[in-house]
Amino acid sequence: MHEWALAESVIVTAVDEIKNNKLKNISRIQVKVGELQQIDLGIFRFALENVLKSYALGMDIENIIVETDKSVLKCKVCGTEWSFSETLNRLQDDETEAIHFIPEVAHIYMRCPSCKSPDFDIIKGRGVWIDSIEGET
Amino acid sequence: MHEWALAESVIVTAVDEIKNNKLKNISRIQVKVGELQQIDLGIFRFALENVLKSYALGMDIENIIVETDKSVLKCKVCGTEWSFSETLNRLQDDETEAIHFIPEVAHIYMRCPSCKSPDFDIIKGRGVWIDSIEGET
Amino acid sequence: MMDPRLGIINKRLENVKRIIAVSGGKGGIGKSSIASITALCLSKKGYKVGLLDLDFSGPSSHIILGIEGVYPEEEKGIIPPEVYGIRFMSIIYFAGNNPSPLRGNDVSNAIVELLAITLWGSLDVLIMDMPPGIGDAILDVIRLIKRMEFLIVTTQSKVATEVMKKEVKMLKELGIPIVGVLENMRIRELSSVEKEIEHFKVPMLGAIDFDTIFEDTIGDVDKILESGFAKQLQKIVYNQFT
Amino acid sequence: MMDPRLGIINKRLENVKRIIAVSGGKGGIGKSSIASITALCLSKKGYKVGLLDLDFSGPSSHIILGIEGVYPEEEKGIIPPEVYGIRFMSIIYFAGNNPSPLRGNDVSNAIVELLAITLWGSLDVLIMDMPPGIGDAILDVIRLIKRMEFLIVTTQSKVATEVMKKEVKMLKELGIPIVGVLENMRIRELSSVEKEIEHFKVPMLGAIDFDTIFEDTIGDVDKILESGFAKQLQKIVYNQFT
Ligand SMILES: Nc1ncnc2c1ncn2[C@@H]1O[C@H](COP(=O)(O)OP(=O)(O)O)[C@@H](O)[C@H]1O
Ligand SMILES: Nc1ncnc2c1ncn2[C@@H]1O[C@H](COP(=O)(O)OP(=O)(O)O)[C@@H](O)[C@H]1O
Ligand SMILES: [Mg+2]
Ligand SMILES: [Mg+2]
Ligand SMILES: [Mg+2]
Ligand SMILES: [Mg+2]
Ligand code: NI
Ligand code: NI
Ligand SMILES: [Zn+2]
Ligand SMILES: [Zn+2]
Repeated sequence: MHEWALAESVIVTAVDEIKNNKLKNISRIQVKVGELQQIDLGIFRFALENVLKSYALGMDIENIIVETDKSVLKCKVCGTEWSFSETLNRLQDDETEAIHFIPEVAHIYMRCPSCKSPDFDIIKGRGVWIDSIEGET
Repeated sequence: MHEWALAESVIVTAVDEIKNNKLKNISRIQVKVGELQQIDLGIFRFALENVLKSYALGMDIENIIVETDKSVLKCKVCGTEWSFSETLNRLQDDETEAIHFIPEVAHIYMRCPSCKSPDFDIIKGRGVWIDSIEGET
Repeated sequence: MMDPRLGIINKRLENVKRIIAVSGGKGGIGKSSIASITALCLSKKGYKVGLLDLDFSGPSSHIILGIEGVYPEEEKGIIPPEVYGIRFMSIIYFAGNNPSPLRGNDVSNAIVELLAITLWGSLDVLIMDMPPGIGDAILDVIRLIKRMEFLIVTTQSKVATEVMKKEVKMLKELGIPIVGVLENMRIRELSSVEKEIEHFKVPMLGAIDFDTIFEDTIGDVDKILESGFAKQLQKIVYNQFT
Repeated sequence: MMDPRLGIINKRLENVKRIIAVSGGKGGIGKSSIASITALCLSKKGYKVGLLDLDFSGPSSHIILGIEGVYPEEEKGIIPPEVYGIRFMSIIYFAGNNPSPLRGNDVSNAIVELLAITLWGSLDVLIMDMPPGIGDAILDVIRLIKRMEFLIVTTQSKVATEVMKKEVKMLKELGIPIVGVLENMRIRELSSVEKEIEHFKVPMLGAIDFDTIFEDTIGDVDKILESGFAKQLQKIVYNQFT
């Protein structure tokens, strides 16, 4: 349910966009949801819808496009690339739960599948990002 | 003259490429030299040529392409982008000299031209990078 | 690409009256002891206090206060558990007792995430226990949090003083408010700290003596409050908050 | 895109017999004191020694050894100046006494640059004075330098011990050689450090007492060598190097 906090951040960013760019409205928001954070898309959409109302953004929920983004992790030691879903089955429930809150703790619970290093970059698919916001002036 | 050390690193990387990929030879190396580090291109080329010989790489210096890369610095506080050359005239000689050795000390001597923050990313044009190495198998 | 978390951080902190980072550049000067026991003293006095441990490599506030077995609640965000009246947030809820090999970029991302999802509610003061150094953590709280204030800790040691002066110099240049400088672990009466910071025009908050029994009180709040350390700190803190 | 510097680092160190990082996770436990005075003791004994200060936020080795007014020579790389027989390299040559607000990624890049351009020549041992934490600096020396060894410093303090154990756990997991654990600032005979690290099967190198006059010797090599600190450290160091 902390998906709510992230949904709220998306809407607040849209509200700020209107203010900062003197827009009439926001017509479309493209949101990327990274695989690593394991966002519950149902809850996230539900939250987006409700927060949207409470901020009176006058925007249809249908115009918020939410897409999931596969993760790419890349080892800084040996260069191997892999994705969260490939190694998910090696994780305990409380470990995936911790990654759900703070994706960076992946460095605590995950290792490079080739060389076992915890020193990898999260190249892609970390958490919630806004790909684009479109509005009318 | 510490350009020599950087030139050597380029040639050693090429030698490693041959070994790691079992190449017959290296036909072409594209090197990018970032504006921030203020590499002396004359010395750098001279060093490349000499190091090339001493490593008996059997490669013509003409096939090492060296291009300079304009720098892009971007403020993490206000988002302003600028380049090293734009603000160069505000620096003392010993400051540019220090940046020549360790480009990161730019954060000590340079500030965002808009908000004066030292908290900026060096997006592009930092130091010596290899853009591509081509070889024959 | 936009990071939606950045825009919500100051909203999350809008009902927090003061936000004070306990910092000092150097490690091992007593930042965590001072941050956590300041929170404790203020809570005892009836203030609504939050404590955020931002030292992900060496989280210490929970060790000092003996906090164990609590966990945040997940609601429309995460709600820090209240311990001794302190709303306490730390990476340990997610990292446990494991080593956290995080690079600066990960530290930065994790700090942004924590600030974006933690629901502090209304607080009189939020104390942040900072890691050593002037790296990602300090640069991020400066860039992300309006109304950020710094309480600077140092010891008499030449090494600590030099590092502290660099941090003060940076904060002054950036116009960030400094509550003052607190000298810790004083062994000698004659201290050079006050003289060293004179030209910065930053208030000297006082000094805490080196307390040979302090270490034995760690982890036990009742014992801590009886220590010379806590008694001296309490005086300094109450001076600032009344 | 390839970083040509990565491939040359081990070549730059090929004539260095041992490379030892003085680390410990926690700040203020005496890493810099131990690193710099270990270098001093070994140099006095006739070993060829290098000292590399990798704590860019709070460089301290030069303060402890009183190194001032020297600068590296630029040749086919940079050659560290020799002070007290120690080849000494530090960010201070380039940063001066200014605050260094570097994020982790910058720290990482600067470390790679220093390692790629510094010509150490032949050395019996290169000592690295590490920053606190298990962030960019430690992850980089581990990934970049073959033959890296760690000397782990801690104090009896609960806070320091907990952080130290995390670092040891990580190094053991990665199979990085640990020279041993050195307890510093011992106040009580009865110490729990040895017991705390028992199950890691890491050698206990010894203990250095809390030395109330050590601070006054800082910056003056002759005085340092007369201190109780240096005498105890010297014994431990010579044990390791003969
Ligand atoms: N005034 C004091 N007297 C004695 N010991 C102290 C004092 N202040 C802190 N300490 C001890 O110093 C060590 C470092 O303190 P800590 O608060 O963890 O510092 P930091 O957060 O700056 O790294 C701990 O072992 C702590 O018990
Ligand atoms: N054995 C000791 N006795 C007394 N003071 C010490 C001892 N070892 C270190 N110190 C002091 O502790 C402080 C921190 O030491 P330092 O070497 O800078 O630690 P670090 O590099 O781990 O941060 C310095 O003021 C130093 O003088
Ligand atoms: Mg990473
Ligand atoms: Mg940067
Ligand atoms: Mg601390
Ligand atoms: Mg140090
Ligand atoms: Ni959730
Ligand atoms: Ni040069
Ligand atoms: Zn790997
Ligand atoms: Zn700016």
